[in-house]
Amino acid sequence: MTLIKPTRRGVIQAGALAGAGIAMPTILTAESHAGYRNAPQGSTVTLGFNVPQSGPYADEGADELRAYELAVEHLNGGGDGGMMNTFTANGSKNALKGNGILGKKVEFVTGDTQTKSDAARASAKSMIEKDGAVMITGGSSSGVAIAVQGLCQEAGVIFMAGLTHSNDTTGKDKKANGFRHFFNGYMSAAALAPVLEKMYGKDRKAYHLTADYTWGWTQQESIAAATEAKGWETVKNVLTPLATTDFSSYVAPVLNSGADVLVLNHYGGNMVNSLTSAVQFGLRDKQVNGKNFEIVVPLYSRLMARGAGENVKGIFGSTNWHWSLQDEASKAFVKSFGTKYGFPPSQAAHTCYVQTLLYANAAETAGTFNPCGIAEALEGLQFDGMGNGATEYRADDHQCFKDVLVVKGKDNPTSEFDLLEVVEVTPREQVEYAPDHPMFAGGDLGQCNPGA
Amino acid sequence: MDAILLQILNGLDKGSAYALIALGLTLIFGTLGVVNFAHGALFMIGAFCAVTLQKILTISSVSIDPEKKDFLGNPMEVKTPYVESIFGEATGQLIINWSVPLAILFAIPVMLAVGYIMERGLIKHFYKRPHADQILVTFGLAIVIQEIVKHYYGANPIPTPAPDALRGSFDFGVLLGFDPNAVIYPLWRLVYFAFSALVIGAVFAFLQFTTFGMVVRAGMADRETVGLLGINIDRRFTLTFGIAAAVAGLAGVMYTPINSPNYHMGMDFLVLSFVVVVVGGMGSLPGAVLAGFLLGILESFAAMNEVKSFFEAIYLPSIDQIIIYLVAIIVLLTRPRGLMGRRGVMEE
Amino acid sequence: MLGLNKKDTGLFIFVICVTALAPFIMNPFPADSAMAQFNAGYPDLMQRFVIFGIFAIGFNILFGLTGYLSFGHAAFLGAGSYAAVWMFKLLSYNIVPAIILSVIVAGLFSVIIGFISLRRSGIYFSILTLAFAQMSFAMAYSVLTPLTNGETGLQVYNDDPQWLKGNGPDATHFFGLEMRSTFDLDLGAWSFSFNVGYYFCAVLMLVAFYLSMRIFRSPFGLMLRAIKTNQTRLNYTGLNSRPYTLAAFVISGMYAGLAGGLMASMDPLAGAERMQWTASGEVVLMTILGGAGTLLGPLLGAGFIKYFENIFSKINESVLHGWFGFLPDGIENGLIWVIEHFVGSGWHLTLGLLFMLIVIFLPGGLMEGATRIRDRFSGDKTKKDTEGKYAPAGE
Amino acid sequence: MGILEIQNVNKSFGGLKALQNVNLNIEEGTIHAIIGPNGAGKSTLLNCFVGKLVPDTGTVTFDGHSLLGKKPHEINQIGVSRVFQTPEIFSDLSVFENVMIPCFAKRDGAFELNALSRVQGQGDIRDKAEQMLIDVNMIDKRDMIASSMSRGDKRRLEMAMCLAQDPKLLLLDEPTAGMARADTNNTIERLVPTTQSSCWPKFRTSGISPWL
Repeated sequence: MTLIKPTRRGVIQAGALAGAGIAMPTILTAESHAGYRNAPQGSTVTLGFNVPQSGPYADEGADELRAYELAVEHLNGGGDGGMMNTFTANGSKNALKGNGILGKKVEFVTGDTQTKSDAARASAKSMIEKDGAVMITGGSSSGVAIAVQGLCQEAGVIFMAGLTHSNDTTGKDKKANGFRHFFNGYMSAAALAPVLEKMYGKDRKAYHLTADYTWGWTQQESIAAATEAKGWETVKNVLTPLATTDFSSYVAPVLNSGADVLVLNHYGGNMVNSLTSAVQFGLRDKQVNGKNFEIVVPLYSRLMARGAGENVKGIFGSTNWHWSLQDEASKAFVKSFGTKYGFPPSQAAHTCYVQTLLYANAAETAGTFNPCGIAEALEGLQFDGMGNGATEYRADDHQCFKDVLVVKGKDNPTSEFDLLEVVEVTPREQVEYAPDHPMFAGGDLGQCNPGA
Repeated sequence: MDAILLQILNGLDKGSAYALIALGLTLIFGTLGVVNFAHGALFMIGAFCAVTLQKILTISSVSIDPEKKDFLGNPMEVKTPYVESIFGEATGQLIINWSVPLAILFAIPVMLAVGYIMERGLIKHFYKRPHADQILVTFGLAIVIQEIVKHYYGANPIPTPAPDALRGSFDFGVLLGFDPNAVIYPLWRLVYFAFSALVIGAVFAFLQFTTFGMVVRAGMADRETVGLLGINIDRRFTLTFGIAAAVAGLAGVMYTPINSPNYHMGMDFLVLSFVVVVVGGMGSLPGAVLAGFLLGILESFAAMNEVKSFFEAIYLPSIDQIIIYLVAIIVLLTRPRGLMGRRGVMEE
Repeated sequence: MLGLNKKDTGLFIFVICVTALAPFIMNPFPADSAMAQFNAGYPDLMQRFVIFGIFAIGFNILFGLTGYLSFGHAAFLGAGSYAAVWMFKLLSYNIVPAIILSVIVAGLFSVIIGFISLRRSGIYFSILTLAFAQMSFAMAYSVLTPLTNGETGLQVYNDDPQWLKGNGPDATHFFGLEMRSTFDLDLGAWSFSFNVGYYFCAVLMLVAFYLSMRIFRSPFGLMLRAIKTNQTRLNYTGLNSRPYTLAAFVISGMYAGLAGGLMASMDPLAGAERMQWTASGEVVLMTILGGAGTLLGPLLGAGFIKYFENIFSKINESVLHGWFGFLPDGIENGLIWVIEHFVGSGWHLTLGLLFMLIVIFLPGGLMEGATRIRDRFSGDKTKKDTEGKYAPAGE
Repeated sequence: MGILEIQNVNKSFGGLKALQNVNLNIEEGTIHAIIGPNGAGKSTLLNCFVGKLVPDTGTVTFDGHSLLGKKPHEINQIGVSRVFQTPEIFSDLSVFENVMIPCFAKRDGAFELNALSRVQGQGDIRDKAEQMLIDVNMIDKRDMIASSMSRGDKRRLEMAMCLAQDPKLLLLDEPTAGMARADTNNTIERLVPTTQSSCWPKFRTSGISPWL
């Protein structure tokens, strides 16, 4: 944000005005001349954690917040260091020293997005304007992520997206100041389609139920394209209103539609309810076209899947990360998170933790908190040891490219956290796409904005 | 034809939830003249009665099983519900399995108590206050209840399945001479519909055939006159509030296997139930029931692909998004007081 | 002055002073102190105070005077916002055409909805307005995405035409004066922000407030109050109540449109949730909480709710530790455990409790509280003030 | 030709015939009373004049205008005012405001968007309302909230409101019921001069009213 630099005269006048009440005020201008917005003053740097604390995603938000607090603890040298010990950037060890970022102790402010773009922007603005946050991160839906990303671009701070799965976040709504570690609809579809083909065969007829808003559409478009490429036929795509709680009316006609697979392009509460309805209607016990009827949930959230209870058993989907992964990085993260909080982290927690470390590392390598410096350090960054294997932050659209997990609802869970099992780790090459892919076209990264 | 039958069943099912909530709401309007924005919260409390009972029944003794490992690699805790150790494993599991129907017994006293406390503690003081004040105070109460539930149970939905015996689906069509597999309907949803019909019937019978019911009906017609007759109307109104709360609560208990309950389910139903009550006509019990089923069925029809494409052809895409409100507008414009409303109730 | 009586002039001058000095009043605590968490004097929140103030003042003209409780006013706010953002997309970031169009669009929208809804009264009217607003919300979120950008919200993209932009600024501005420009003044430990956008909104809020005062004191306002107390009598006195209520509805709809346009002007994004019933409910709560039918009440109510939403939700555990760090550990943790439930993610709980407490103990809303305090101090409890204050929220 | 002509008016509610072939012809400047036991249809008849009810058949003509299907405010604007059986006043407003409203209705018609003029500045209206309050002996109560007055005062206030419009036809439904004796006399004194123009008070109950 450009600030009017107070002229000398303006300051004197204002001082005289206020001086009437307070004897000998010291007059300073708040903005240092660091050349970017909210340059940290003194010995601390403030990060803004903007997560849903009320509304349907409050639990996911709470888990994100736990991850952020853990990340801050690790950055400041506390705890066991978690993934700081495994994280490698551009082939060498990361630049994090455990003394904060650039020697400044990390502090944070939190806010409630309420999963509404207005509230999320208000909250982010207060972090930027009032608390001097130099980076905003978090969120649990694409609408919010895109809204806050736009705000951060205008305000001149970095946005490290939390859980956002829509193609648009790094597609038509991408911004130079915004970065996404989480995967997206296209990648889900690309990872899922081969597994579905392998499990259910080439000759399938799919019926889609799709949440009637932007994320749902991009998700459906991606998965339909990917499965059709494998020989599936999309029988029908039915849009369901966001406010639907009882999906029976949408599920009831499925069985007699000639389809033998139901794809639920829903997330969160919608997913829980539509899946529950589908199972209640006995779809999974039926045979159509001589094949077992199957249900697919392209985007899984373990936290939410718990709400569907036993209904998730045997159902395929994709996820960004899962705590049962056995690589060193994931194990280290699960250990420090689990020790601190008593349960394993969710994928939302993972992506938020990773984003924070990535930001900190970028600041260290760039030697500044200036968003343009950080963007430069993040663009094209090759890193590993963060639980997803070798990963790249692509410079063209600020999207991370990494392996994608295909998971299945576990048949015999051993604990309340053990709901999903990883059936395949789809390699990165398979989910990659060109920056100008039609599903992502139309956007413009623009120029990085340091805000001053 | 089978598709239509399926949607009628769906509609009746949704309608029963709407009707049960609206029934209590309109009872409170009619007898007490109170706009109760906390009524959705009562529905939610009912649902969480089922969750709570499930939790109580699964309170467990904890032992360590060194063979199994938890997610951190430590020996795993194995939990055995006390119910199983007391009644034996088979009986114990059966009891836990049937926790939702059992929760009805648990919910009735709880809901009556909640209703009693709410009415005596709060609502009572708002009889003579403007509706706007009533809205504000009950809305505040709804938020408070919601936040308390969120604090104890979290924000995510909690699965509360139906008993195994009632979990499957049922080939309803065969009974009516359709081909097998044409009209398959979940058993529990049929149970829900039957249960609602029973509760609605019980409420009407109660109001129709008991002296108490007569006084309540008289009170709905003319509160002041009944008061003058020397009947202790206040005590009866307290009980009325309790009944309304219990009906909403029961609707909530039985709803849990259909959709896993979460802390904001009450708010989700609140607006809808007001629309139902108003479409039915303020202060009319049959109106509330009629409107509940009507809107449920219309909502189900609007979700049908054929209907959606028909409306799309006449430039009304996504009719299922707006059907409830569209119907409400049409009904209110053609029938000034809803389907069966009485003149002068809540018209100022 | 300005056609106001002495008392109203006093009130108006008071409001002008408070608004002008808000950057000082809102930031009473030194920037680095523990209490700084309670400071509200940053541009975004101050803008929100006055914008929602405008919204509530307008709503009060309808609800406070006529007693018609609309549950769909957020639709006009949303329509105004969308109109404004479209002007940014098509013309330029100059906010003048945007605000003008947002008021016009909201006005037209409210003529249609008002004309239909006002055929009914009481709760039937409320449900009709609710139904229209919910339909608008549902459609803006889904079908109307080409027009509203759905879930993401309508925003300005680099490739938008912006025909009149030329070399103009890349941010919303008033003939070159950027809304986001802020002048920061540091006085010792204190820090105060003077934001162009805030003062722009504040001026419009004062105009809106002034107009609402004039309406309250006009024959038109008298008729509206007459509608609230006895519509039948008004009809038998030869007055047609319908055009009066419709005029009030449209005026309040235009206020909502102005608020929506300003919201977009301060932050050029319009989300569909702005039209949801909860948003309509919020303005109802603001008005009742502050004191429906009073001049100042809606402003107070708007400030109150927005303050809680933005300040209390941001107090987290580590902030609490900062506050109570000086206490012995046991007490500190106990205290934090209790308070934690009421702040941060528990801010809704505090809000709900306050709604209940205020409406139970102050039936006339915050304004009644203010009056009681004033009476206590002036020691004159019998003074009844019939000119400035009307009966509180009615049916 | 009378100012109010009623021809063959019938009105029934379900099976109950409330009015059957009513014919009436009221001349300008006369006073009439309608009497009858409870349920005789007096109020029904009155309601047919002010637009509250529409007769099933027949015609109601006032001053050359048919009143059938006209809205209450339109009928009032032609010159028909009515005092109700239970006082219908603006109970949340002050007495003075109560009387000002009909003065506005008389001056400005059924609707006038005078949103930015001031009530304070309406000299003619204020003078007229004040004079009316003096006439009915209520000037000392001008700033009271109407709901806080006695029933008799409310009735007088309502009458003042009707008279403030200089109606051509004044319908009174039990105008003096519930009033103190002195007030009754005051009311009568106030009413008598107005009957020089065309007023038509109506009394529903026999016995109480001193007019019969």
